Amino acid sequence: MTDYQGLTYLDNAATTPMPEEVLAVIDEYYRFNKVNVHRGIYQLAGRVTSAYEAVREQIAQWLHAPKPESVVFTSGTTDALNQVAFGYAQPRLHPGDEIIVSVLEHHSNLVPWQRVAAQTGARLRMVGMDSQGNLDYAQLAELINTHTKVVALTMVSNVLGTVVDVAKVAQLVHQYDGILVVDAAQAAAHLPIDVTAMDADFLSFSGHKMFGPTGIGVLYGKLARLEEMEPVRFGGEMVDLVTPTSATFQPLPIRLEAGTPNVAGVLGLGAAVKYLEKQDFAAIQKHEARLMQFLLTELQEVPEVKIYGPLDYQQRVGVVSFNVGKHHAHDVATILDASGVAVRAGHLCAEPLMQALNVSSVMRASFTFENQVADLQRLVDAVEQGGRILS
Amino acid sequence: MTDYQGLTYLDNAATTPMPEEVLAVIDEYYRFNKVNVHRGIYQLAGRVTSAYEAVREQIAQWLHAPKPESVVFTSGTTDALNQVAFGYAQPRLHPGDEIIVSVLEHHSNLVPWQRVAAQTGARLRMVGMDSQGNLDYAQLAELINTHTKVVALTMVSNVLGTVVDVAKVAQLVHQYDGILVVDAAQAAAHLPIDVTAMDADFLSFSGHKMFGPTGIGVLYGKLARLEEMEPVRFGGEMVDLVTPTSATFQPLPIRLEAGTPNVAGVLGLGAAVKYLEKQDFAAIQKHEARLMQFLLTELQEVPEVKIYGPLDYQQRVGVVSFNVGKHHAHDVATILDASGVAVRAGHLCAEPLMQALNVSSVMRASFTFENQVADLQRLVDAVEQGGRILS
Amino acid sequence: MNNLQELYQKVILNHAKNPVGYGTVPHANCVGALRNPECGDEITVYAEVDAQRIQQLGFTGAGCVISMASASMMVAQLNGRTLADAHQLWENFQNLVLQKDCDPDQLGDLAAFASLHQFPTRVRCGTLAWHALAEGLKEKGEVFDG
Amino acid sequence: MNNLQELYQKVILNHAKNPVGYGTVPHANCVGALRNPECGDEITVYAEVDAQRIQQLGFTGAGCVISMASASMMVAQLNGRTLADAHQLWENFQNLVLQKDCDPDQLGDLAAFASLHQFPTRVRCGTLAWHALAEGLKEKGEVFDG
Ligand SMILES: Cc1ncc(COP(=O)(O)O)c(C=O)c1O
Ligand SMILES: Cc1ncc(COP(=O)(O)O)c(C=O)c1O
Repeated sequence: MTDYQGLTYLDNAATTPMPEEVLAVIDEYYRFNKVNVHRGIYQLAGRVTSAYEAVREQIAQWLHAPKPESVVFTSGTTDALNQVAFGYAQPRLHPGDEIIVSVLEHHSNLVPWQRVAAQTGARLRMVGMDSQGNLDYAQLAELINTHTKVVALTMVSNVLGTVVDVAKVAQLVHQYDGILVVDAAQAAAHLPIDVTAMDADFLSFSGHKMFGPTGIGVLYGKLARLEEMEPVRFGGEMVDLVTPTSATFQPLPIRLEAGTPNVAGVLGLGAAVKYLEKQDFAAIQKHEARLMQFLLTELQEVPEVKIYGPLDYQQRVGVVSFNVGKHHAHDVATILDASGVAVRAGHLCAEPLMQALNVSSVMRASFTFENQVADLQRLVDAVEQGGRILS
Repeated sequence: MTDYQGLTYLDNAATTPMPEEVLAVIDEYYRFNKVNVHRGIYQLAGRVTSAYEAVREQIAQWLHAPKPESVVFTSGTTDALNQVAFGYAQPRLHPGDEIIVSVLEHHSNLVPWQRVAAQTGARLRMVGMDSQGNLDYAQLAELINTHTKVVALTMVSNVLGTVVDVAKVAQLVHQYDGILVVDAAQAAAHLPIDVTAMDADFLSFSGHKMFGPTGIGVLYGKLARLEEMEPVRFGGEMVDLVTPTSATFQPLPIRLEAGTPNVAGVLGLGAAVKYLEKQDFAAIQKHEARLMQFLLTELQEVPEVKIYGPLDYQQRVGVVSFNVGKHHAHDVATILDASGVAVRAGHLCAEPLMQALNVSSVMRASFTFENQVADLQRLVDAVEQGGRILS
Repeated sequence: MNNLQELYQKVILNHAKNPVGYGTVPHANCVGALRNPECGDEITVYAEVDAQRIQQLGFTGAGCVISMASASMMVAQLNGRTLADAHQLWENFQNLVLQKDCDPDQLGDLAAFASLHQFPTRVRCGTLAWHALAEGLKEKGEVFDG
Repeated sequence: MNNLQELYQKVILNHAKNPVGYGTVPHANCVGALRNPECGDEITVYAEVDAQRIQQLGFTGAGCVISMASASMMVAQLNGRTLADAHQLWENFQNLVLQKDCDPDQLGDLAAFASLHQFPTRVRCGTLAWHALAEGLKEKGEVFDG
């Protein structure tokens, strides 16, 4: 696992550390097998291509997707969500259509939809949250109607850690023939994901937030949806017959993967999924719940600390955002860092949520099942000290 | 350097091997410093961000670009060229405008332009080559006129190895107020690139074809051009103020880099550029010329071998495509592979060029300055053997 | 004989050089075309199917030794056979290629492809004509593939 | 005193708590606003410039201790000073932050930021108000930055 050399790393929601075994797979590729995929007649290219495609199958299984062709490799969640916005939604939305996002969204699941709405004349609507920071399902039920074409929601808030019941939303959305786009970036390292059970039309996540490498992510789509999608990038691999004036395209999923893919990234992502698969997920979730309970309890003891989102540890996953009195998050974060604790401070790429919380910035501590109570204890101690220095 | 374990790897135009020192940089990031960039207040995030931005500066210098802001990180050449096509050209082209590409283009520098032409009503024109496989400059001069808005050309053909005099083309294009887009994917590992001297408006290349990692590439653009460009991806990092209904964007280049970047990829790319910079380029070019001369001379000695493109070794860089009699490239390539020599066979993502050469597929041997005459000797021997087996 | 020599043995080279049934079929009612995107080769298979029987079979297109020989052998074996027979042979041939249990006696010349599995990047070439046939039959409502 | 204590020393905390010149300037003719995209904080600097002299200076906005203290000290030092003086102080302060040669005597309270360079991720906070002033002056044709 990445060794932060004494630093207590609690910015896992930004990117997680990476286990040795993932690095080993990347290293092996670069050390012995650095070839391109899909086009080589020589056996080494065939072997690497098989390994690459095996990761696709593995991820399909991990997500409970019916077919490997449902798994498209992207450069990350942002890339994946933009492909859905511009490759799927943009060509089929019209004035009068509606897109719904929530106030919990990361900018990556908001700004593309703003742009698509502006380009197509569709209306972008935003569903709020309840007093606990959970999605306001009642409001969502009111907002959804026959004009609703796309509902795009995060599965786990990267600020509040609240979990959206996407399966429940899917039912509602599908009643009105809309599609559900799930941003699982913050869910992938923490929750089991079953795209079939939740009935999402699209779902995406990033390798680097689930113990994998940077520069790689996944777009899952129902086959029918992916078939309807237009590529947003054109080039090598994804075409079939090209003449000076025309091009036909390959079948899924290659049609959506233009150019040389991030081969090392895909192989590393496969190793990261393997790493997650070999964990005892029930035990992990119990451990994470204990960490969350500890952190919420102890932070509340610190004078002036205000925690955002639910105080019930069972209602949140992996992240706790807070402020200390009127002290600015940047100042506190600097003091935490000087005490050897790394947390994020700022708007966390979720400005509408900051506006709803009526703050300009927060501090965020985020952990994975690799963390221990002692890590959180160091955080709590440092927060206490920070309050003192700044007062 | 990647150790292909006995295989004579001559598919360097698809992807090059990678030196130890590049891998070492990637490993160090994953082993000790795996944090996200740009948003962290803690010092480690600051240090990694500085290293990331230092690569941008380094690449700007390497390319002789006036400012680091001219360097945008992408996931590869294909991504970069698509950004130019859809972010720059598509919003400003109209019916009657003309785009010129050449018959030498890789699909990545052709299919996006086909799509942009179809979307905007612009006309896509294709300039041919002379009998030697060099760009037909006379025809280009005829094709360029006041309607010409974009000329998109490869710097080195990935099939014939011929070099396009992009500086000469730039002058012509700029006379008519068009812009020049250069695909330097095949040039980066072989030729010095000076964007200022050549006066390209945009230029792109891929890390994995120049001793760097997969999943990373560069789009260079003149600042004025990049300013005019619209982002094609929206999300974290690239925005400034986001409200539920609006977003403002960061300055260049961050505005064009949505989402978590391929941090390991960028750091690795920096190491690859360092590796190239420390070479004696004059010596490299001499060595490559000797390899080319040897390969062309020896291949011509093999019965039935037909070489495509110029037979003058000084007129080509890094790649030699050929066929053996009427034997299919796949059959010959299989035999070469069985003899321990890896070459590519097929249309090489350049179908219009195949049509112009009147073949359906070719074999391509491609090398870098890391190769030796002995590698090419093994290839020639294997080709000889292949002809015998198939006759 | 090593794997490579086995793959490029006489019977295969001969079929490729002088393919059986090269050309269109006058009364074809099932036509399937497939491209191998890697080399750009296209093969078209023509079949006249009547009363659940392949009355006449042919193919056109250019390609590598492997794809041409396999197409030629396919035509040689399936001409005049019932669709049921054809389906069985296709399964048998697939089994050979996938190294599963197969009946070499039924395979005729196709048995020469016994080493094809050693060249996984070429399996597509060796089965291209068969998939094209399947495409053609699909239009007639016959499920041949899979 | 360690670096951290130096960064958050009394003079800085006091400026942040009770900033000098907080508020708009009635006859301001140069107004510059800047956002720190990392925390979303925005600072606006108002200056009334006349005869190459900053007649009155003020700022509004919320921010961290570092940005507020730096803005407050800037106002305290530059009020009534010539643009040339202002430019010199800005250079001097930048040199301090970049660990180059600087004249601490001229810096006044700003000298308290001597350890800011140890916190490179906070340099932006410490210079935000100055860049906002530069933005405002730019509109008047004064090149202050760079
Ligand atoms: C000339 C040329 N242009 C573009 C590309 C596309 O590069 P990438 O696949 O890395 O995006 C390639 C290589 O495949 C190439 O050779
Ligand atoms: C909820 C959520 N969605 C989307 C993203 C964007 O992911 P990436 O930056 O890897 O594209 C993030 C992380 O930054 C996130 O937390």
